[in-house]
Amino acid sequence: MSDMTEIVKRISGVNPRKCMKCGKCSAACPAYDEMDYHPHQFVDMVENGRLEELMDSKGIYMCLSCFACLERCPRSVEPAKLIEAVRLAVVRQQDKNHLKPEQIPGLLDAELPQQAITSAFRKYRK
Amino acid sequence: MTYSYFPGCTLKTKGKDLDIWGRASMEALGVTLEELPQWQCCGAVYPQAKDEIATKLSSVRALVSARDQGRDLVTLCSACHHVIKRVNCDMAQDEYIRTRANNYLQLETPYAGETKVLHYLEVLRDEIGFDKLKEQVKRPLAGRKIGAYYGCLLLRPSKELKFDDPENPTIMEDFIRALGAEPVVYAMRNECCGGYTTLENKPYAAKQAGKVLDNAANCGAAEIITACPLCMYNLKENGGGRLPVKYFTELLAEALGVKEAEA
Amino acid sequence: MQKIGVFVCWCGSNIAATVDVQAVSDALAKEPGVVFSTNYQYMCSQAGQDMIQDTIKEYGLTGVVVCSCSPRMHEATFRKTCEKAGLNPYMVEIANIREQCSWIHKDKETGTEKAIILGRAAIAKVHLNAPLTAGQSPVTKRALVIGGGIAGIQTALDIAEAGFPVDIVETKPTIGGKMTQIDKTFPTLDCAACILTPKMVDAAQNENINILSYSEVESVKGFVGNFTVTIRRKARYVDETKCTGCGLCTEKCPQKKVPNEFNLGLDNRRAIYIPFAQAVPKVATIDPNYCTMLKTGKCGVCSKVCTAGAIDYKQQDELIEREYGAIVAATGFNPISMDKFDEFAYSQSPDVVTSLEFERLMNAAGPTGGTLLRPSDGTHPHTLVFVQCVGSRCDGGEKGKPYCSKICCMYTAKHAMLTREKYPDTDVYVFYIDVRTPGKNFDEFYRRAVEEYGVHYIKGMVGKVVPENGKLKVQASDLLGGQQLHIDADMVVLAAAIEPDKSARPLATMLTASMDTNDFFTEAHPKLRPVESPTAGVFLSGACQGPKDIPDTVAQAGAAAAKVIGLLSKDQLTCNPCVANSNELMCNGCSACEKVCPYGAITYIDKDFRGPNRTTLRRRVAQVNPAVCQGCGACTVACPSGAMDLKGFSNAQIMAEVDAICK
Amino acid sequence: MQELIKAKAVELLENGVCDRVLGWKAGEFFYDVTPAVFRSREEIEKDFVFGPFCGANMSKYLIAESRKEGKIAAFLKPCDTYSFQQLQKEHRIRRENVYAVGVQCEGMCDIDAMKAAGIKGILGADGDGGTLTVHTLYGDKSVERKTVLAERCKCCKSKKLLGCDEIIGGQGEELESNRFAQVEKLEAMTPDERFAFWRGELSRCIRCNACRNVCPACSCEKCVFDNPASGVENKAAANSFEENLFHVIRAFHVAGRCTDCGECSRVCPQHIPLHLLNRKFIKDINELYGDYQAGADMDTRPPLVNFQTDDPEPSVVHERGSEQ
Amino acid sequence: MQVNQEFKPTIVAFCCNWCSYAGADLSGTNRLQYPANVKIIRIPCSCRLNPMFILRAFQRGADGVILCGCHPGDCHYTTGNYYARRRMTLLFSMLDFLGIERERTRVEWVSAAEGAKFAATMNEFVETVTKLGENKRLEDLRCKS
Repeated sequence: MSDMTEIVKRISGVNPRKCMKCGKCSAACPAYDEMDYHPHQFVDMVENGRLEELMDSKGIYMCLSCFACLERCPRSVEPAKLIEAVRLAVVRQQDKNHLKPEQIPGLLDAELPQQAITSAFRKYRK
Repeated sequence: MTYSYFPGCTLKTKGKDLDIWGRASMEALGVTLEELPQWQCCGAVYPQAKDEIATKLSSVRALVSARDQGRDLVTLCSACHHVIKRVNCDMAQDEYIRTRANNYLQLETPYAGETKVLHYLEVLRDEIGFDKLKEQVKRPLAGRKIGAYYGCLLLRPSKELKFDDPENPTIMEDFIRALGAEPVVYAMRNECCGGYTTLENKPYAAKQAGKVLDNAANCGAAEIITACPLCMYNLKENGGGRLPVKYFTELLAEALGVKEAEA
Repeated sequence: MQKIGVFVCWCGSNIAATVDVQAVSDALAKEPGVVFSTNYQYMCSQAGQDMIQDTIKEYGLTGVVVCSCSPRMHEATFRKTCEKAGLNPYMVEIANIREQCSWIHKDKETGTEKAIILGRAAIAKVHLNAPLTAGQSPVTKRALVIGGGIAGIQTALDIAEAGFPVDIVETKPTIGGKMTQIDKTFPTLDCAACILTPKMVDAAQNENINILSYSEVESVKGFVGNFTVTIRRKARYVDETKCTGCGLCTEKCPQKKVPNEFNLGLDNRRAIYIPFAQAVPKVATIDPNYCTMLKTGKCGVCSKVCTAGAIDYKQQDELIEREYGAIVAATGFNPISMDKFDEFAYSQSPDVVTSLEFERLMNAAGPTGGTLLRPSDGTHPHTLVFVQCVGSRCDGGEKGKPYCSKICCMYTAKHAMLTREKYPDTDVYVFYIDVRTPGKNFDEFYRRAVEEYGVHYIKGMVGKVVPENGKLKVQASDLLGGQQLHIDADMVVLAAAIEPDKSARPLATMLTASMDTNDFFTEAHPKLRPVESPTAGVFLSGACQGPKDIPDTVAQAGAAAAKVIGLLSKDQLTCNPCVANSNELMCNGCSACEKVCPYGAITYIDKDFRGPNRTTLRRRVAQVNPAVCQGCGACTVACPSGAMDLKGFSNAQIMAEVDAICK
Repeated sequence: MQELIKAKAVELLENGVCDRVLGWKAGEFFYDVTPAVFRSREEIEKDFVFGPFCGANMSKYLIAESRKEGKIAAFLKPCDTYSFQQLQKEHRIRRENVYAVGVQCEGMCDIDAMKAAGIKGILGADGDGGTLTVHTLYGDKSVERKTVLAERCKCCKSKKLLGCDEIIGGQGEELESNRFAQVEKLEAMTPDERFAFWRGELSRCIRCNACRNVCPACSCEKCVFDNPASGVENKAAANSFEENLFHVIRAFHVAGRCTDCGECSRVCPQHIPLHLLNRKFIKDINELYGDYQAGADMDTRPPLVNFQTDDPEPSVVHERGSEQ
Repeated sequence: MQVNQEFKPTIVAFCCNWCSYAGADLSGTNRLQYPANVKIIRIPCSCRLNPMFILRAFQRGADGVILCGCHPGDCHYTTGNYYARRRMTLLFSMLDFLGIERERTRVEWVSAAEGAKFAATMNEFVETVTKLGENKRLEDLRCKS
């Protein structure tokens, strides 16, 4: 798993050591209550190699990619990038796609913009 | 003035009001938006991981195409703007990504971020000017109290998008003022509407949209404008109908008298 | 030929372990001019120094080379040693065979070989050394303090007490600085005005202190002991000598809508104003940006009501020039702008305030008369949220400052405590990253806020403030509680980072004093010389050197004063004798040297020289003022003819070292 | 032109504007024209010349002349006036003792170029304008001036006459010149090729000091090479290294002050293109610190006694090199 | 590339008294090693370094010369290193123009706190010059072969 931690750090470009544990990311996060692990925990857990737990978490699909954590972080840690990297680490594994094409028809409604589907595919599968 | 224009997938279908009124208004303002030939989807989300190259190529193609035409590239959809602008930053600043993307594309002239990417609103503010826009308004929207909804993608990360102050943006308020209406400033205007989770967690998306609309309404807004089809969908379909939501281009078309003429 | 003695130090085993000191002293004994060469365990010890002195006398040495630790360590020691034995101290050279030899090499052979070469280079240099005598320059026995806050006042009082005249230059109409705006002081909670205003009065009444309020430093020339400073006395349109400070004009002035900077714009003042009741000097000032008379020539009410006839609409800025021996920078700090932090909705709601604004809202002399009321609707707030570290501890970039502002933890505890004490019906939350309370009785103070006053301290940060329906919806993290909090607050108070006053940077340029990247003045040594700037004669007092609370500021102000007194009590200063020197016979008079001199030490005169056939030739030649020259050597390289040389580091000396090393 | 100048010289003397005149005098050979001081109408009428070989830069002589009693009139070509101003800027010339007459110049000629053009038995040359008349043993011949110009005049940087009291032949303009072409050519070479080039050139140096003696910037009261205290004193080089040292140090000493008059190369008996060293400095200064022409004005700070806080780091030399 | 193992280049390092000499002392205090080929000459400020000293060093057999001074903006004398920067830039460019290996000359800004940087710089510089081999070119420039 330590290899995976390194990969996550590398592809995210995030240095978790820059974090001063102020919690502003989690204070800014609109999806806080939907996530089992919160942005500041992502930073801490990656630093401490607890990647498996993060990869199993449902929180990685709840992140809105709204970049509030990234914008407001006083230390430029940019947790959003870390969360995306963990999600990628999951969906890049075989059979770990979070969204399957056959699910789509059931999710559609008349007004749903293409953008919603495309972005979900981009984010949730490889 | 002529700009290259990237409409994006949604603007050709569910979000076509954003596109139609956008083009018509620019025409009325004496600006031509020339659609890029054979554009492809921008990719819808910007891939943040450093090793994601292939997912950025369609944006690079659009950028190269604009460069080859020798024009600035105008975008309208917030998501397209976000993706294309950030990919452009990568091409200009990140040697790793630039080298690999150029290797993939095998261009005659390698691309290194030369194209200037402008959002439609930036064209209004920086190229035309809100003062000039004000002079062109035929039907001022006097008395209307309008809340601008920015969402996330236009503003953040501010280091790359350089669009406006990410915490206290004013471009859409100035835009509303130029059209003769009264902008309503409310703090949730730069908070996420939750749109991205609409497939995953609809109740949550609805809750977020409700918070945005409540805040706007409680601060006195009677209607909302946005630049993003996904926000539009979420605020409208999941937001409980508390306030009417429009694309900002539709509002512009109204004020310029374009909408009436076409209707 | 010089008679040179070589002294190789073992430095215990520090040198001797990797350098064969015997081999070094033997090898150097063979160098030309060396008449004595030895090695000893600790050359800097009394016994070692005695040995050097005895040898100088016995052998009639004209030069000494000590192979030892860095000259930065003991050059001064050995120079003194030799001086006592009657040798000119500048006939001593140090070969650095510890820091730059024994400590960085492991192999003894290598170390020894290098030590010999370094010794040779020092010997080669000594051959060309000449005895140097330090010049003297007189000291003007008057000090200038720039900034009239608590730092400047304290420094001036201490200098004045020692009997030296001192001028305070303050850019505002009154002295007092930030402390006048503060309500109570931590950790004792005594009122700021009660302890500050008597000091302001003391300063005004002290015969040795001259307060130049509403004035700015325009230019600084000269050097330690001999500064010439031009000061701009801004026109206040009121004759200071006539104004009695009765304040009638400030009541009658019809221009009532001027934002009152003393209350941070929370209320208004008139166009003619006295900043506050205890101002020193208590003299009215007309604000030319708002005065109708000055802008349109119509009004003149203040002039009509003034029985003292002090109003003078025709007053002009006045430039005065004064001489000083020492200058103290005490330019203080300001809270940073909250423009870039609007996630806290500072620009969107008047009920989001900075801590300094909160001070005014709690102060009996403030806009609300000391009753805490919401600026938006004047109602009593029930829930208050304090946010710490706003703009402090950021990782650079445009937004925020990289340093800890140091004072916020304590004043926030104070605010929270005072609020709870005065209004027990309030709920007070403090969001913190770390609570930093190093200081006497500081942590006890913070604990009292928590334990006795029931302030809710929450580890975490506020992420968003949303004004809605008269409330401020605060979204924050509670890291220890593992939850996101949503608080409906009535007021939010931001502990804004502090930054040096904007006037500090141009002042530093005038003083040739260095600054760090955050525009704080740099001290000569961060630990050992904390109140001196690296520029001789310039001293630092208060927050212009780094964030400080009042006790630290007063302590540093006193320390700076002590340094100034030490300087002013000397009649003459000894100059650095290693200064530039122009050979008039070779000087072209081309001005290249003058242009690169950072101290203005070079001037030109026309001088007659004897030419061929009994003619005289008048030529323009450079003159170096040895009291001003600091010995950098920039001029020596700018000089095309090589007329300009540097004593102690002459062209020939450096080339001799080069030759010795490259041989 | 010559007649105009001579008449002006006589006029200035006789009107008492000056008590002596600095001009050109024919030397042993007609093309070997030297600067000279004239004190009377007779001397002027006899010896004063102005023609296609009056290349000598007159400004340097004014350092000594302007310090003497009385006033001297000097005839200065455009490139001389740049040096004239530069020397004033360095407080070397007493302007009040000089009456400066600017003389427009159409480019000076090189005798070797004439010979190379196939003209034999040359006895003299004269004429203004584009065509010269060359007197030879075999009769007069006409030749296009531009074909026999001195190297430095082929890439003349300016025909502007600066800071003169009066002008003969009209004011000129700054010109677009390609004077850095040869420097660029050398820069484009590999270090080995450059080394070979300079080794070939500098090997010929006989250390006659002609370059130093003629250079208006090399007018120190005492030259470092003559000064035992400087550490680089050597009148005649003791070893090969010192020649190189001499030219590098000399070029460095005049860097930022050299007006690019080209006298050093003109007088070099070994025909070493010494001006290339100076031009290299000028080109570097222009590129790194902004365009600067020594002598062009009296106020701008010379680049070596000036700086910008964001000047490029010395490593720029290495980086620039690596692109080649 | 074949490196002459025996070759120990002579390196002269000119260090300003206030920053770089102190930085060199600090690398000693911290026992950070760098080759003994480096010999330091103390000068008051980087602006004291006359190009003649560098040429002299090469003349007397130095294989590399490095100047260390305070970082731009931190000069003890406020502006000295700015002048030094221009002078060295132009001198190095000229040496390069003459075909002298440009790697033999270098300027590095080292503060009093950068002991590690000082040692690292010297290690790197010695390595570079060792690879270049003996400095023959300035000597050879005039000898026709």
